[in-house]
Amino acid sequence: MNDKPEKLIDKKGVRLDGRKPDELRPIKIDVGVLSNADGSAYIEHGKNKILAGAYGPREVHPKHLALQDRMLLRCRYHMAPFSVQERKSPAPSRREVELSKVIRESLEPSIFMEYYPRTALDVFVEVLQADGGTRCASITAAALAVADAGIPMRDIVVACAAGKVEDTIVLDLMDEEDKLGSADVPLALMPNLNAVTLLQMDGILTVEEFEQAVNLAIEGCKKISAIQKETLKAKYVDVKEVEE
Amino acid sequence: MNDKPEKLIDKKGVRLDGRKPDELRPIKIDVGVLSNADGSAYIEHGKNKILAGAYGPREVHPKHLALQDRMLLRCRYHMAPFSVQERKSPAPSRREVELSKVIRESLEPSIFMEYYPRTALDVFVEVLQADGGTRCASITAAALAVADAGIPMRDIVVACAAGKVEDTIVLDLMDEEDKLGSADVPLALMPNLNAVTLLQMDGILTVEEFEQAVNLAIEGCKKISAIQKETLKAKYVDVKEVEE
Amino acid sequence: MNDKPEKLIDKKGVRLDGRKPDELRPIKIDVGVLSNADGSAYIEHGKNKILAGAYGPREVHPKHLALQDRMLLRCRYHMAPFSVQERKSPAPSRREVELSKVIRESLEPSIFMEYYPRTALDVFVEVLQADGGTRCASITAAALAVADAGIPMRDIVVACAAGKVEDTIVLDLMDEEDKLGSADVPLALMPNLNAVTLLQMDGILTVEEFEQAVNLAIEGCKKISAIQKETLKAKYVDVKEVEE
Amino acid sequence: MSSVITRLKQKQIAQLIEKGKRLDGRELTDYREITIEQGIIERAEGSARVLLGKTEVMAGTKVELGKPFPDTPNDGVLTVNAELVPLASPTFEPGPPGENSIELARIVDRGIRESKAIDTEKLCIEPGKKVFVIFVDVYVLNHDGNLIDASALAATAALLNTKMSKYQIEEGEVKLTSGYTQLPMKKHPITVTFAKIGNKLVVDPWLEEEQVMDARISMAFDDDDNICAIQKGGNGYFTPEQIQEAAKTAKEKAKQLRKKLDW
Amino acid sequence: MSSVITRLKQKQIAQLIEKGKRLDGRELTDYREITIEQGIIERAEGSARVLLGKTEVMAGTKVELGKPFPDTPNDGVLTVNAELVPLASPTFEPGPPGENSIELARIVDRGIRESKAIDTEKLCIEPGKKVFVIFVDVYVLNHDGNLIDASALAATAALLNTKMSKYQIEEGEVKLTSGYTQLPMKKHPITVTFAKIGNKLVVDPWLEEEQVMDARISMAFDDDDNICAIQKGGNGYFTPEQIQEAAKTAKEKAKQLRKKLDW
Amino acid sequence: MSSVITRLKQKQIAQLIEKGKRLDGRELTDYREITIEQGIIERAEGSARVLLGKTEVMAGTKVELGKPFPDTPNDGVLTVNAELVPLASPTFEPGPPGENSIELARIVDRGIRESKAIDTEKLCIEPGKKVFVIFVDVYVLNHDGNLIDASALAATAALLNTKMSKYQIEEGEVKLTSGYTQLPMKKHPITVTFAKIGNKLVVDPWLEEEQVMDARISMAFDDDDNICAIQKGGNGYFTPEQIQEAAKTAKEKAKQLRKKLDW
Repeated sequence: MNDKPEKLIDKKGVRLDGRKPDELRPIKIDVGVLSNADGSAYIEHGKNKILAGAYGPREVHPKHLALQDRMLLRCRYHMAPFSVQERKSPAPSRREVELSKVIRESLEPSIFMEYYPRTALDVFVEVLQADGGTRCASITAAALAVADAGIPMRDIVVACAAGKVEDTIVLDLMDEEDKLGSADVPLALMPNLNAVTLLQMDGILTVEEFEQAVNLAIEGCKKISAIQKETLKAKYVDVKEVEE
Repeated sequence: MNDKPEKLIDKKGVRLDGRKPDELRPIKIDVGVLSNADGSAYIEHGKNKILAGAYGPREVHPKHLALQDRMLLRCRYHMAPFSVQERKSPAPSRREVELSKVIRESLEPSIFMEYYPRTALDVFVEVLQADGGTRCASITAAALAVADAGIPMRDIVVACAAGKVEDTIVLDLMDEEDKLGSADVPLALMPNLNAVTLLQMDGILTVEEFEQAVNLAIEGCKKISAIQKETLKAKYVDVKEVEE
Repeated sequence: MNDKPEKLIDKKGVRLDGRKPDELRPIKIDVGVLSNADGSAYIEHGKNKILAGAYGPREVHPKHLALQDRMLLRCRYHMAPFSVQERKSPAPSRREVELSKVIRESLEPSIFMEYYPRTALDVFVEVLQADGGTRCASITAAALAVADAGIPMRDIVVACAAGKVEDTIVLDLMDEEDKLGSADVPLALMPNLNAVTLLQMDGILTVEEFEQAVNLAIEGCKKISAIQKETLKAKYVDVKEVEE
Repeated sequence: MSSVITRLKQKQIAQLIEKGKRLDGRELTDYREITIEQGIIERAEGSARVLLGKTEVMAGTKVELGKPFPDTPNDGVLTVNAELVPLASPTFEPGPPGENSIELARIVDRGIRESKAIDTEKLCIEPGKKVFVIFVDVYVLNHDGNLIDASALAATAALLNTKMSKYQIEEGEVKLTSGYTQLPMKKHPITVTFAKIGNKLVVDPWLEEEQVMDARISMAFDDDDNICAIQKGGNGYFTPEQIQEAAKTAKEKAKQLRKKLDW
Repeated sequence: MSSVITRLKQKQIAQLIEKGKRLDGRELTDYREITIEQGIIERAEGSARVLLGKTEVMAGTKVELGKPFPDTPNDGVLTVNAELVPLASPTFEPGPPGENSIELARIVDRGIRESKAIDTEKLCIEPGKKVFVIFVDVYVLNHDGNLIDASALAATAALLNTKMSKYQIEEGEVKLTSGYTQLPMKKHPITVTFAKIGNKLVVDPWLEEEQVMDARISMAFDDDDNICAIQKGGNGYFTPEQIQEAAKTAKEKAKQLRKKLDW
Repeated sequence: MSSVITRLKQKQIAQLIEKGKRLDGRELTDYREITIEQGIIERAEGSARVLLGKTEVMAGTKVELGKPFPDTPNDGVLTVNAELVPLASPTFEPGPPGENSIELARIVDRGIRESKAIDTEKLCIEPGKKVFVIFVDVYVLNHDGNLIDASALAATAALLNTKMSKYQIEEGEVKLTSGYTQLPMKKHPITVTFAKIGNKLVVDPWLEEEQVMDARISMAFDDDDNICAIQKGGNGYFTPEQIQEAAKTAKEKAKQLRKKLDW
């Protein structure tokens, strides 16, 4: 039903939604949005609307899954049936299974897993509306949910993609750029440690373009990280003020 | 393939199968019909042919499902593939899952669950042939199967539906009345305690009509309860006579 | 796409692939072909290419499946999606479930199950390419995998089919004979004990023809048993020589 | 919760309710604060978010082309699904739908279907061959009790907010064209749930009340004050008098709730 | 059962059988009492209930329109399914079919299919496109041993009792019309099962015998005394002589059993 | 493995690697010995077996007729599946695909798809209606580490070996005729995987290295030295410098590996 746009980026380097190549989409983050979850966060990143909740440390069921020397991290990335153009069956797709794995592996390096042996930390991500870059926005929100649950962390993971659209390396691809562009490089970062915890890529890039994309994605991550930290600070300052 | 009848009930209040509005279909009940089950019952209610079996109190598998202070009641309502017009897949449908739940909840108030902590009571219902009102006939049979298993009970639950057909509130809807009528109100009762343990409704009724339907269904339950009790008495008298 | 051949066997008793009625297809067996499995074997029997691996005795998961007085034998017969003309879904078919059961039951009489109580022996069979007679070739390989794992055995089970093609009782049916012939009698044998541990049949045979087929299949088993034993001997002699 | 605390709390809650009071200060027939937002998911054909106190439920609709059922060749198809999303409660687990989410979906479905809320005949494109299929997905995001009423309300609100593509038939093929029409709605079903605690009925039980209740009963009403669906749940029972009392109260509550919907 | 009691019982049963006797008084080649009722489920196109001692099996058939398999475009389709219904035995559990019910269904299927019991060519409506599909559902209601023979007998009896709608082809569409014809049957397969206990074979093992048997063997025969299907089961073995003995006995038993069918 | 031994071994392996050495004698950027056999499964349209040291992976292709996806009506369809067959490792269990086999299949799939290895337009028979569907089934037979590279290599080798039936269109129906053509391949993607152990990267980790690695990264290259797919895995991280180092090394390694393919 969508007609293919003629150009994803014009001569002046302006993209379909008016952004410059190194510009992020609008981002809005909230933490502590759910009353039952131990920690939670909500993110709007472009048209993505994503909710993340964390439960833990808590008992592991079934028990034989418990790890003797560390916490068990479990993660589920899931899309609401109404989050995409064509209704998505609620049963987990192969894509959702893979993304659940890479999101878990992007968070795990940041968490002091050894502090809570024999317990589980469950992170649930629900994509309520999907635009390009759901996995990155999910990681950004999930890391905040874990922080909001009071789990000790080395750093707060943040994620952003870069990619290639026509001949330009651009930051933070939206849906049409993701689908019609020539490469997408989602990346998650522990910004204080300069450590990449998620890296995927599909499309076609030279090694040099890839290097540029990685650097641009890291820059994007750092900008989003600032928003993450403001959000957390605002919440805990609010709480402190309320407590005083 | 079935042609819709012109009228479900004629001017004299006679229904398609010749019954009066407040008349039950023919009912035949047997108890103790299976050699392996701890308790069992067979009911023919109209064209419904339903077998119920109870196993318990018995060990719970898997063990973590066991309840520390009471028996675990499990219930499965299941239709044979050949019980209906079009072959039903043997995998449980969403309808069967829901009915299993409401049947379990209709029986549970009648059973002294606290007498057998850490055990399970499994009630299995197999619909061999389906007419209107399978859930009610299933409850009537299942309660007898539990009684036949020697499980202590407050009362023997019994069930019957009332509903609305054209402009009349009628008792015990058969298949065509269920499908073409305007409302169906299945109800289960502990008759000695005057307590309703199942109540569902679909269709359109005013509050007043609904009140009439509930009262009619309760009357129907009481009549069926008498048949239940005769059947039980007959069996145990027979046994006693044989023993003497 | 395959055209039906005019005759499966000619006047001189020569079969489609040039064999005589009582002749086996070419057979090639290897043992110890996998580095991870405790025991393994590979068989080419006609165009069948089958790999078998055994793990055990090992811990049973989940634990409640363990048997107090004997080993638990588990067996999975599975076909690779590319092993047959039309791609086979990797999910186990009803046929594969049945064959897993009868293969397990054909091996179990030969194994001293009581030597390793509370443990499991897992036998996995993967059909990489299927010709007629996969179940028999699978058993021949699986028995060797169990022997290669060092599990004590009464005898090494071997399997072969006989059947009827046009009017002749023949040994070891290949694919086309299996599909177009009139009967197939797969049989597994403990040759030293003269004990039949698998017997199935489909098609049409008189009792007398069936007797002939059984005897012919037993003869086939004995010939294959000799190949099995040579293979084992060769491997262990090799090992011995290497060790010296 | 340990059964000792449960019993203490049950006693406390029941004693309060016996006096006509509730732990959170409500009257027995009061709902918690209700917020309804419609149209929040642009990708969905219709959507709504309902807050019932801290209980949060989202419903989204999708409209697709499909086949009618053989016995209703002139009617569009309604499919309701409910997910008890695991972030909504520590007791929800990921995995295929269990009996609670199936029951929830079927209760919501019955309210819509039996009230004839949707004018399904207007969803027919070609009798027996092509109709619009309406998917309603109920998504429970935070569970603080009374999921049934919140879900039913979110579903009705999302349907009221649903747009369908216009279409043309060209050479026997259905082509979606630009522009939208509103989903044709005839009724606005509202479901009202009671918990039985001790011998009293309370409207809109929150989680603490659900944990101690004997049984619950839910009643759906259409715009003409007719009952169109009922579901009793839980391991307890109701007296016939309590059922009649519930029906009368629910009729009034449904009218009040319906006013909160925009259409 | 604990393994001590199992072994004691095995010894006792085996000692009796060694002397040609059985715990329930039967001869080694006797069946238990057999009752066959046909046509008991009016909703099904065909049905039968078989009692073999206390073992009770019901079979029902449904006839539907469907597509033939690509390699047999002129033949109707047979589908056999078996359910080990959980009320039939404390060892049966609800859930998807396990290896025992799958094996049971496939044994029953092979007996019917290999004997060419159904004249499948007469089930063809339009070659390659439209045929009748026959579903046979075997429903085990009480398990007291030898489910195979009871199930195979119930299936054959239900098929003999099966009626199919008459039809007309109007403008390329199949229309079912009023009236029925009998399912065209060419053969009446009968399956006979032996348990091996000690070194003896016994016909129609009941549950207590199955619990101590080494192995079982089942043989299906057609009306012309041909074997059409065999299945060995269990963790033991048979000698070639025992197999031949079984075949000869089964041939006679099958003839006797077939007489109990009405057609 | 107990965590004490793991830690000892990790230390030993990491210490060696720190000095640029590996337990099995390889350089940090060496692959193990590679054997590729193509065309070993005659029943499959294409097949290959890859040995990477003791790691053994088979890939088989099947070509079937099917429908294109609605958004790519002119392209054939590629479907990649991976099975971690339980005989390949004591840690693999039978059952539906888990996250590891799904991830493996999707990595292999992306390498082929993103490099545009197959000329999918040539697989179109009738736009929007009929295309060839290529199934690639990766079958892991022995797991001694680095399943990703072995699987990707086996898949590319099997595709190179794949033949498709010739066909004619007669009266609107596709008829397969005798004779075959080669699957049209434009590129030959190769995937190179690194493990990070301590602060070093090693190419082609074997099982002992995988058990102690912090993280892995896999990069697929096309014939023009472009990266076409990347996947980081494992519970550790990489520095941006390590990622750039990996990309440069992988580019060279991919070139070397590609030479081992026959086409």
